[in-house]
This record gives sequence, C-alpha cells and structure tokens, in this order.
Amino acid sequence: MYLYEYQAKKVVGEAGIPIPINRLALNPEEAKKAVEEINKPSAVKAQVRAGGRGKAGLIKLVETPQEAYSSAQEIFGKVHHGETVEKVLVEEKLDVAKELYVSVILDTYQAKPLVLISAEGGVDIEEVAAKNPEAIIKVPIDPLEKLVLEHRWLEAWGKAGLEGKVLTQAANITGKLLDLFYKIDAFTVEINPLVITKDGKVIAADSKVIVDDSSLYRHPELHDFKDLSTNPFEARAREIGVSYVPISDEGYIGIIAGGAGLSMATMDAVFEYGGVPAAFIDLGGGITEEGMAESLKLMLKTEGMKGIIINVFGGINNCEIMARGVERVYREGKPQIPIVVKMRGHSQDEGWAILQKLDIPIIKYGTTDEAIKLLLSKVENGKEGLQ
Amino acid sequence: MYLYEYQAKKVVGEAGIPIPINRLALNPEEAKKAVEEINKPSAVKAQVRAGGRGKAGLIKLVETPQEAYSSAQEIFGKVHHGETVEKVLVEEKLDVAKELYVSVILDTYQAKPLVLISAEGGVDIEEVAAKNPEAIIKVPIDPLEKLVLEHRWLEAWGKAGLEGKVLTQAANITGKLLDLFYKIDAFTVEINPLVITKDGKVIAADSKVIVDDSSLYRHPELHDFKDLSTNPFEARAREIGVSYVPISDEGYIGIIAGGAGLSMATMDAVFEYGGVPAAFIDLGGGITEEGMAESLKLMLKTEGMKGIIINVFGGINNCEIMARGVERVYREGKPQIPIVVKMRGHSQDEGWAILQKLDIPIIKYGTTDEAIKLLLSKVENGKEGLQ
Amino acid sequence: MSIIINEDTRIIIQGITGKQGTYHAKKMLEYGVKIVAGITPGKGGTEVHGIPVYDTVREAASHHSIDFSIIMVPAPFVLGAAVEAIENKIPTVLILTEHVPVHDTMYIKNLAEKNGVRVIGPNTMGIIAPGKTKAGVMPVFLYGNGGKVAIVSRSGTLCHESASNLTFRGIGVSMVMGIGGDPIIGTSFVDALKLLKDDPETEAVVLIGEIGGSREEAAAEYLETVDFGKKVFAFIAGRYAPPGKKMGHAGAIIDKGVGTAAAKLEKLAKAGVTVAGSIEDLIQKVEDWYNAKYPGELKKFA
Amino acid sequence: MSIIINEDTRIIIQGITGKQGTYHAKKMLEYGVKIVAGITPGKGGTEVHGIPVYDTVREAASHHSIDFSIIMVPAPFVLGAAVEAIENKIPTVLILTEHVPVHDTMYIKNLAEKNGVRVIGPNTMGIIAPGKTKAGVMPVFLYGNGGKVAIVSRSGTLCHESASNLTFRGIGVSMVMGIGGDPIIGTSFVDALKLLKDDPETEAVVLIGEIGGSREEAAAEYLETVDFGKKVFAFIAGRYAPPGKKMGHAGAIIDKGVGTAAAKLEKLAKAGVTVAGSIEDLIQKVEDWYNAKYPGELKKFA
Repeated sequence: MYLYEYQAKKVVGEAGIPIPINRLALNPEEAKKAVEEINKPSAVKAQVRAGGRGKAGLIKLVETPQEAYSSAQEIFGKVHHGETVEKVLVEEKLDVAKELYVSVILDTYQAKPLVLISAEGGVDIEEVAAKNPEAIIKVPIDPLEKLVLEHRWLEAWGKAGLEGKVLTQAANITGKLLDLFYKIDAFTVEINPLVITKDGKVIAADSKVIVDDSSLYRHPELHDFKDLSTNPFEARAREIGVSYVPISDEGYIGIIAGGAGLSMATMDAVFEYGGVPAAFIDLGGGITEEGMAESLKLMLKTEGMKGIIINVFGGINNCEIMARGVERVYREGKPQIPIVVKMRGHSQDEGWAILQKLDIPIIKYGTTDEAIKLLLSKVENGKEGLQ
Repeated sequence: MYLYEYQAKKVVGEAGIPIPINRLALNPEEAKKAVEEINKPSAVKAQVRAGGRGKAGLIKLVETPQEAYSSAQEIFGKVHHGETVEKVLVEEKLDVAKELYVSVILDTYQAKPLVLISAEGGVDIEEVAAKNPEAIIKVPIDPLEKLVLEHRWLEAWGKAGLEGKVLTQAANITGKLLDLFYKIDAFTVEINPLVITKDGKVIAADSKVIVDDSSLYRHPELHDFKDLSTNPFEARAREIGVSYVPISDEGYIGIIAGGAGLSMATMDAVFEYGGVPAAFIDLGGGITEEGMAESLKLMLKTEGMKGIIINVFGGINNCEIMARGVERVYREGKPQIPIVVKMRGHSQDEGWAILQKLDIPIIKYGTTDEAIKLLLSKVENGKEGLQ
Repeated sequence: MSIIINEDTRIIIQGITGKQGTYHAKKMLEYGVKIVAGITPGKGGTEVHGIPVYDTVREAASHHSIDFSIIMVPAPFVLGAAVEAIENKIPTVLILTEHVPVHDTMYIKNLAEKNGVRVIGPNTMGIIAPGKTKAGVMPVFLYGNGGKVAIVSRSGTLCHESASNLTFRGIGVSMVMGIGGDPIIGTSFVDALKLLKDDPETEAVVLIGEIGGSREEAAAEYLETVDFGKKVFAFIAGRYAPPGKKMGHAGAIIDKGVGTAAAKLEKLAKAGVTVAGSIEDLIQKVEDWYNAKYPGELKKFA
Repeated sequence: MSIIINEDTRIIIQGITGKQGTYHAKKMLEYGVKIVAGITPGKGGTEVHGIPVYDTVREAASHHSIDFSIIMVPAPFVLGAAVEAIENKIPTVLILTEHVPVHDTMYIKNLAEKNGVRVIGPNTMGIIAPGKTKAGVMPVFLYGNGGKVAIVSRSGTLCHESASNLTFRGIGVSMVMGIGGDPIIGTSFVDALKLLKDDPETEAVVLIGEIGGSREEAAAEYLETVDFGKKVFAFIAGRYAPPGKKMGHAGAIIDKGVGTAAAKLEKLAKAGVTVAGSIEDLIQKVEDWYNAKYPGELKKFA
C-alpha cells in the first residue's frame, strides 16, 4: 500500500519525527483557512500518487490565505495520470539551509532492512547512487537484533559530515524511522528531503511510505489509509477475494488465471500472438464456486471485452469447483463472446465434464500458447457476428 | 513499586489477559452498585498491600447487592498492618475447576527473566517449590532474543499436563504475561491462581505486579499507581530527593548517611552499641546544600529524636556543600539535641572548618563505630538536661 | 536420492487439522508420502487420516524422527509455526501459505540461517520428486513418474503448466520446486542451482522467473561463475507488463527499470542459458534438446 | 600490574561534558589517569580540560587505543552508552550512574557477555588501584598509596569507610572496587575473587556485602570450591534491618528469609572467611592479621 503524501506525513509525524506544520483541505475554503492557521507562506500540494506534481502545476507556493484559495481552486479537479485531485495538503514553507536524505528499505535479496543515509538530499536518490555512490551510506540491520540504538546513526551521519545539534537530531530521526519501519511492516519509509532549516532544526519535509498489504490485518491504525481504488472493477475483485489487474485501455481479451506467474505468462502470450489483453484476474488460492462465477461476470462486464481465456489448475484450487462457477454464469445466460478454458489438475475429469456440457472448448493437454491461439482465432472469426 | 490488587488486575487485563469482571468501590454504596452491575455472586476485597486479608476478615463473599453494601461497610476503615482500607475491589466469583500458577520474575543472579509454570496453583509457590520442586517448570528467557513465541508455552504447559483449549489459552496468557513483564519493566508479574473455570475458560483470578522504580520515568501510564506513602516523612524526603527509611517506632537516634550500605552499617552500629535508631536518611549522590539542610530538619522533626549522626563522604558528594547545609540549619537555630558528624573526602578541610565553627564534634579519621559511641555517650549524658 | 526430498523423507504437517491441511495430507498419503505427524496446538492426541496429531513440534519430535515440515497454517500463524520448526532444528521447513507478512518472512529467514535450517517459500506450491514423494499441493498426475529435467519456479501454476507439458510430451521431470512468489523467500534460484549441480538425476534445469526483484539476475551471475555442466533453460513471465504496475505478487513490481523481463533474459542469455519467449517456446526448446541428446526416445503422452 | 586497571590503562569517559563528567575528569587527571577521550553526541570537536571530545565511541576509537570506558551519563541514556561501548568492544565498561532501569542492565549484561566485554556496575563508585590510577569518583587521599589488602564492596561509601580506615592505620589497600548496589550488576563478588586470586599484589581480600540477593552466598560457595590461598574478610551491612523493609537500594530487599545478613555471614564463615560484626571489628581483624604476618611494620597515619 502506497500512502498518499498527507498519510505518510501523518504516520511519520506520529512516530515522533518533526514534520512541517500542515493541514489537509478538501476544498478551496479549507485551504484558505489552513493558511490562516499556519500563518506563514505555505505550499498547496495536490494529493495524487504519481510523481511530477511540480511540473504539472499541482504544487503552488502561496503567501496569503486568499492566494491559497485561488491556487486550490485551480488545482482541485485536475486529473494527473488518471487520478482526479480531491484533496490538497497545505503546508508551511520551510527556510531550507540544506537538504539531506534518509530511508529504510527492505533489502529483499539480503532479507534485511537497509538504512540509506546521504548528505545529498532533495534529489532522486537513484541519481545520487548512479553519479556519486559513495555519497550514500548503507547500514544493513540484522532483523534478529532486538535493539538498534542511536550511536549507529550518530556514526553514519557523522561520516556524512553532520555535527553538533543537527547531528543528534538527524540520528534521533533515523532511529525513529527504523522503529516506524518495523512498526508498520513497511517496504519503504523514506524522508527526502530531510531538511536542515536556517535556524538549525531538522525536519522531514517530504516522506514516502509503502506498507506490506499482507500485514494490514494487524494494522487497524492504517485501515483508514486503505487503497480504495477508484477503479470499480478492482474494488469489486477485492470484495470477491481475487485481484483484478487492468492492462490496457485498448484491450479486448480477458484473462482469468490462477497465480500471478501464470496470469502474466498468459498476458504475455496474448500480446505475443497479436491480441491485446484488457485485464487479468488472478484467482489466487482457495477459490470458491461463487468466487469463480463472480470473477467471470466481472470480466464479462469489462468494457470492450471480445474473448476470455480461463487458464487454471487444480492444485491449491479444484477443477470441479471452478467449472461449477463457470456453469453458474452460463445458467444465468450464455456469454455472447468466445470463452476458452485450459484447465487441469485435481478433479479435472469432473471439471471437464461440466464444461463440455456447456460447449466450452477445453485445452486439456496443450500449452497456454495453444489456448490463446484458439481464443484469438475465435475472436477474429466472430468479429463480424458480434459487432 | 508494589501495585495494589486492583492496579495489578488493571495492568494484567490491559495486557489482554482475561480477568474476572470487577469494579473498584470507594464506599459501600459503590460496592452495592458494583454487584448490581456484575449481577453474580461476588467477593468484596479490601485493597491493602499486606497479605492475610482472608483471615483478617477483609475478603467477604456476597450474594446480593445489599450484602455487598453491608460487607463493605464492615471493611471500610479497618486498619490492616498499619494501612487503612479506603478502597474495595468487588469481583465476580469464579466457578473454579482447577487452579494453576504462572509468573515471570527477574532472576537477578542469571540476569534473565524466568518464567515459572505450575499445575499446582492457588497456594504459596514457595511451598510448592519446597515440597514438590518438580511441579514447577522453569523457563529462562534470553533477554537478547527479539521474539519469544507461543510454542514455548505450549511445550511448558503440555509438560504440566494441560491439553485442548485450556492448553492454548494458558499458553497465550503466558506469552502475554512475558510481554507485560518487559513492557512495564517489572521485577515480578505473577498470576496465582490462574483459574480454569468449570466451563473451560482460563482466567487470571489474582495477580501480583512489582515494577522497577528506576524505570517509572518512562512509564507515564503507571504514574497514577505511584506509591504515595502515607508517611509524611517519606513523602517529604521524596520531594527533597533523598530517601527516608523508618526503622523503629521506639527509636531515638537519627542517621543521615551517604549511600544505602553506609546507612545500614550505621544503623547496625547504633543497635550494636545499645542505641535504637528511629530512621535513616540516605542522601544518595549529588546532594545540594539545601537538600542537606532539609534532610537534617526532617530528621530533627522526627518524633522522639534524641541524637543525630551524620555519616558522609565527599565522593560523588562534596564535604563543603554538605557542611554548608548543616550550617544553614544552625543559623536558623542551634538544634537542642547532640549531633555528631563523621565526614571525609572531597573538600573535607573546608567542610570541617565550617562544622568546627558550629562546635559540632567531628570524627575525622575514626570508624563509624567511634562516631556512634560518641553520639550515644552524648545522648546518655544529656538525657536529664534535654528531657 | 533426489535433492531436498526423496522416498525416505519423514514429513510433518503444521496445521494438519485445517481444511487445506486435512485435504492435502490425504492427497500426500495417497502418493505414498511418509507423513509421520501433524501439529495443531490444542488438538494433541487426535488423529487425521490415522496420522497422530501433537500440540507442539517438540512433542512430535520426541516420538518421531522428522526431516521436513510443511507449514499450512493461516498467514498470521506462519511466523509462530516456522520459528517453532526452526527452534526444533527441523532440517527443511516449507511454507505453503500465501500472504505472509514480509517482515515475518524476513525474521524467519534470518533465524533459519542462524540455525542451519533450510526454508522453502512462503507462497509456494511445494516440491515434488515425481514417483518418489511430494511436499505440496501439486496434482501429481500432471508430474509423471520422473525424468531428467528439473524445474525451479517462482510461480506454482507455471510449475504445473511446464511440468504437465513436459510430461505430456514424454520428457518428464526429475524434480519440481516452487520457490515462492514473495519478495523474500527462503530458498532462491541460486540455492536450487547449487543443489541441482550435483544431482545425478538432473541433466537440465528449467528456471521460471517473473519480473521484479533480482533473483533471476543472481542466478545468471552464479551460472557465469561456475562450470555448471548442465543445460539450463529460462522463461520470465511478465515481458509485456506495463511498467510500474503491480502484477498480483508483491514481488512482481517493476520499479524504475530494475527487474524487467528484458534485463533478466539478457543476463541469463549472456550466462549461456537458453531463454524462451513463451511456454510453448520453452517446452519446444527442451524437447529439441532432448531429441538431440536422446534421439528417437520420446513417446508423447497426448 | 593490578587487576582490571593499572597505570597504563587508557580510559574514555562517556558523558564527559556533563557536570559530574567534567568535575571527575578533572579529579582523575589530577591523579594522573590516562583519559584519552570523552564522548558526548553533538559535542564532537570540543575539549574538556584538554581532553578531546567525540560524538561516538567509534570515532574516538579511530583516533585512540581504548582499554576502558567510564559511563557517567544520566540513567535514561545508560543503555545507549553501554551498548555503544560494548558494540565497539571496549574491554571494560564501568557504569557509575545510579537509578538505571534494571531491565536495561539486564540487556547490557547479556550483550556484554556475548561480546566478551567486562561490565562493572551500574551504581558504583568505580575502581581504584591506589598510587596508579582510578576510574571513579572516590576521594583519592582516603585510599593512600597502595597495600596488600583488596576491598570489593556493593556500597561505594563503605569502600570509602573501610579503605580510609585501613589507610589511616597504615595497612593500605592494593585495589578497591565498588561492584554496585543494583539487583543486577556486571561484575560480581565471584568474578572479583577469581581475578584477585591471581593478583600478586593482593594478599588479603575484604568483601563488603549487604542484605538481599545471593551474591555473598555465591562468593562463599566459590571460596569453598577453590583453594583461594589468600585471607578473606567479610562484613555485611544491614544485620539489624527490619525484615521486608526496602533499605535504599533496590537490591537490598529481604524477601522471605533469603539473603539475610545472618545467612550470608554463616555461609561465609563456613567457607573459612573471617566475618566482622561492625566496621571497627572488620578493621581490627585486618590489623590483627597484618600484625601477625608483618610484626612491627605498621605505622599509623592518625
């Protein structure tokens, strides 16, 4: 789960890390009030996930509450990479003396948290890593270690050239950031820039937080931040307990598959043989008859759909149950587009029997490629009849 | 800090461990209301620290709210080992099938938490340890270990003979008890008895919690429980930043010393040479002139005081500063009882000079014994004149 | 003797009394798997299909020799079950469960390394040595009765896909292992390759990767540094994935150009691996190699 | 050569810029102690009495060889300072601070043992090798210029008391160590006895204990199991303490008859230790032993 800026700031601030004074505003009037309260030159920042907000005119510096009102009026409702601006964060402008960088990321290869520290903040850290790798200090953490204390961060920031009160503040913030990383099951907690103000305070000016979705069951405090996708198909899939992944707006082939690997391989095959997939549904494990039926209905409803491939195995799932799910949809009305099923595994004979009664072509022994080629030929042949 | 029963239960309950339904009552009317709310046969229990409440008639079983009122009326105001009953805990009576024992104690010698588990609960665990030591399962914990998980407690309780749902409940409670031990910096968290009810629930029927006073600065959640001693001398000493320890109600010698060891050795010497100490004040480290003056005044005010020994070193403290503290008291009026000072260490010459001007006898090079003998002879000689 | 498991491997199932545990215990027993015990706290003393159930691994270990544990408990309980198995020094611990919090896997992996325990998974279909034994949920009739090609895959269903097609074409598989689709996993491609290098039953290895992460790149680096001595094929799912899109697995995130299919395939090809553009292509390439090595032997199943 | 410290010992002070740190650094310099550096986060680059101050132990260690660290930071910061010293493998870490949370000391002690670091304290006056060096807050003129008797005590002021009286009577002390008054301490009586057993400068040892705990009993058990070969005296403060009363130290709790002065004295006496009923008695018994061993040598100071 990728948190919005205002959510990430809330989490970072609650971890005891100093953040700029800010207010979330849902309309221009609130943005105006926010600057009145902050009583300082401020920034009005659109809350969208994609980068490049500055260039897109979605961050405005304002001096007065009235300016905040008019800037917010401009920003609200704008669409940025498919996302409509519905919230703005109004935030005090800091008097920046210097910009630092600090993050804790999950080093999945080493299976350890990795703390990254740099005196060169405010820019893309990957650029720093490419141009001047020794400007980044990497501190790997042993996840079995019970206590990781502040001297580690004093040492690292000392190496980065900090001293005096700025050093102790930065070290303290780093310790809190690691605690936060563990506490919220994060993939990434990043502060960039970590600002030293002209009066010597160290403040997390911007932060990025990504949390492990699998851990959300134990984080009721993050439930408000749950990514309620604006895509109704993704939302419906979540209710069913499967995942719906849109692929291309121009797509017309739907993929229902078991497992992310097979879903992607099926998507690849569709492209490979000249088709364009619209979306895939990954059924995951433990799919029920109803879940299968609802998944198929959802895919059928996807705009522009011309053919569906169901590419599943009876492994952790069961062929008979999945076939019954398909059957249930057919009972409510035979779909008007071609459907091809490739299915094998536990209870395959029972599953095949059900599908055969429905006149659905089944690839019993071939590869995914064969199934896709069959489907695409059916879509091609049926074009005139269906349009 | 030794928590009252109702405080310990609150802490244990907040740790997620099931406790009996209970209400704290400050008067008989509240006790009555409590039983109305609990709506079950209950126990009315006086909140005092000393044991033997049952025998002293300070725990009453009641069936009705009216009985609770009259029982509470009997209990309130009673004095038990010097403590007046000002609160009662009203608590549902459990249907006990079996009583178990579990605690986490600080094994100071091994420097490790030690978890004690026994199927023989409800009695004094030291008795069990003496009579049937193998009935107690001891599980030492490595304080460096980040996670101690439930299978340890399943193993231990399984060895103790538990099974089924009772086993999993007891194991879960034990894990939470260890978490609590760490969380509140405890010396002891004990549940005795841990009751298995007739309907198969496992409930912490009684609990004892002792917290490390040195850790209280980081436990704002425990501040309400702070042991505000009813002894005004101890309370005043706490304000000054020293500790006042009453020794004997018949005592007439006051001891002001630096450090617990020297304070106790001085106390021993007073007894050894036939005197009876009333109290000692341990100045601790970093005593100021004012702290010294206030300590001496407090000791002078102690009832029945006939002579005071000041037995101090300039080590972490300073002789001159301590002498100035004494001087300050003398300036407000020369004490009417003999005072003997044994003082040496940092700035001893300056300290001695101040005391000599006040005509206070100083043991410069002798032992504590010499100082006590001198003081006791002065008290003996001055008896008539002072009484 | 196969790698990791063989006909003598004595297995326990942690979570045997759950729905999945009970179902797959039965499937494994039918395959002749030596399941010596099941573990479910609070269910000690009961039985599942005649398999004795214990409250703890320790208790089971006091009654049985244990080589391998399969963890099939729900995600919130995986940490506890895995740590229990590791503390009891079960040599191999396979975690089938999906949606395990990644921080939990991180802890498990580090603790396992400290204790010399092999972890496989989480989020894997398991491991099978066809005709000998299996520890997992794969439908065994798709895996035939043995062969000379090993498959190691991040995706379970792509194991089924490739193993079944190799089986149908008469080539067969020597062993198939799902290493799991999560960002952190216990046993990597490199770990598997190291074992397969010395496996006398395996003459070729199929690696099935996905976009995201760098495990395929690490495999390529490993293959460049050793004289592996066996044929290696590779397929990477997600070649056409839109950049930045999360593709089901948490591990399958393309982040700023790292972990793309193109990068992985290039590195693997450079390390001498035969890379395939699709499943069909993969199966065909293995078949071609097989026919060249053992001309005229193949009898297609279907 | 003395035990633990001697004239060559290079010492750092963690918390040197605090009031106590600055004062006692001066006192130690006056005694000729080799203080090579001080540590205070955020004060790196400054000096205290000419001693360079660093932000971290690591930085200090990159400029100086360090044998010993004295921790004088406030109680809430002791855990961090001690863990820092231990992780930097400073061979001996002495914690002067009182009121350290006992769970912190527990962690410190276990981490130190794992890292082969000796911890002394917390809540100690320190250690002194009279005439050579000191690491602590003791007034040096009470400790003379050496002798043949070592003192090991839970109480700092009882160190001053017994050392000053032995000095005044011309006997002197070879080294004096406060082991600290807390429930958990780094170096125990037994640890000290093991070192003193092989110390050529020490011919007799004075143990000064207190009621509570079982460290004196452990010392008695140790002395029963080895041929210690040196005279041992003991005094236990708190013989007359009312049972169950907390006597200032958290460690000095009489709990249900365990750790009483009587029990400790009996065990020590049984182990061949000469036990004393008061300070005067203790000093007198040491003097008697000395006079018997070195007749006519004593010249009293006062």
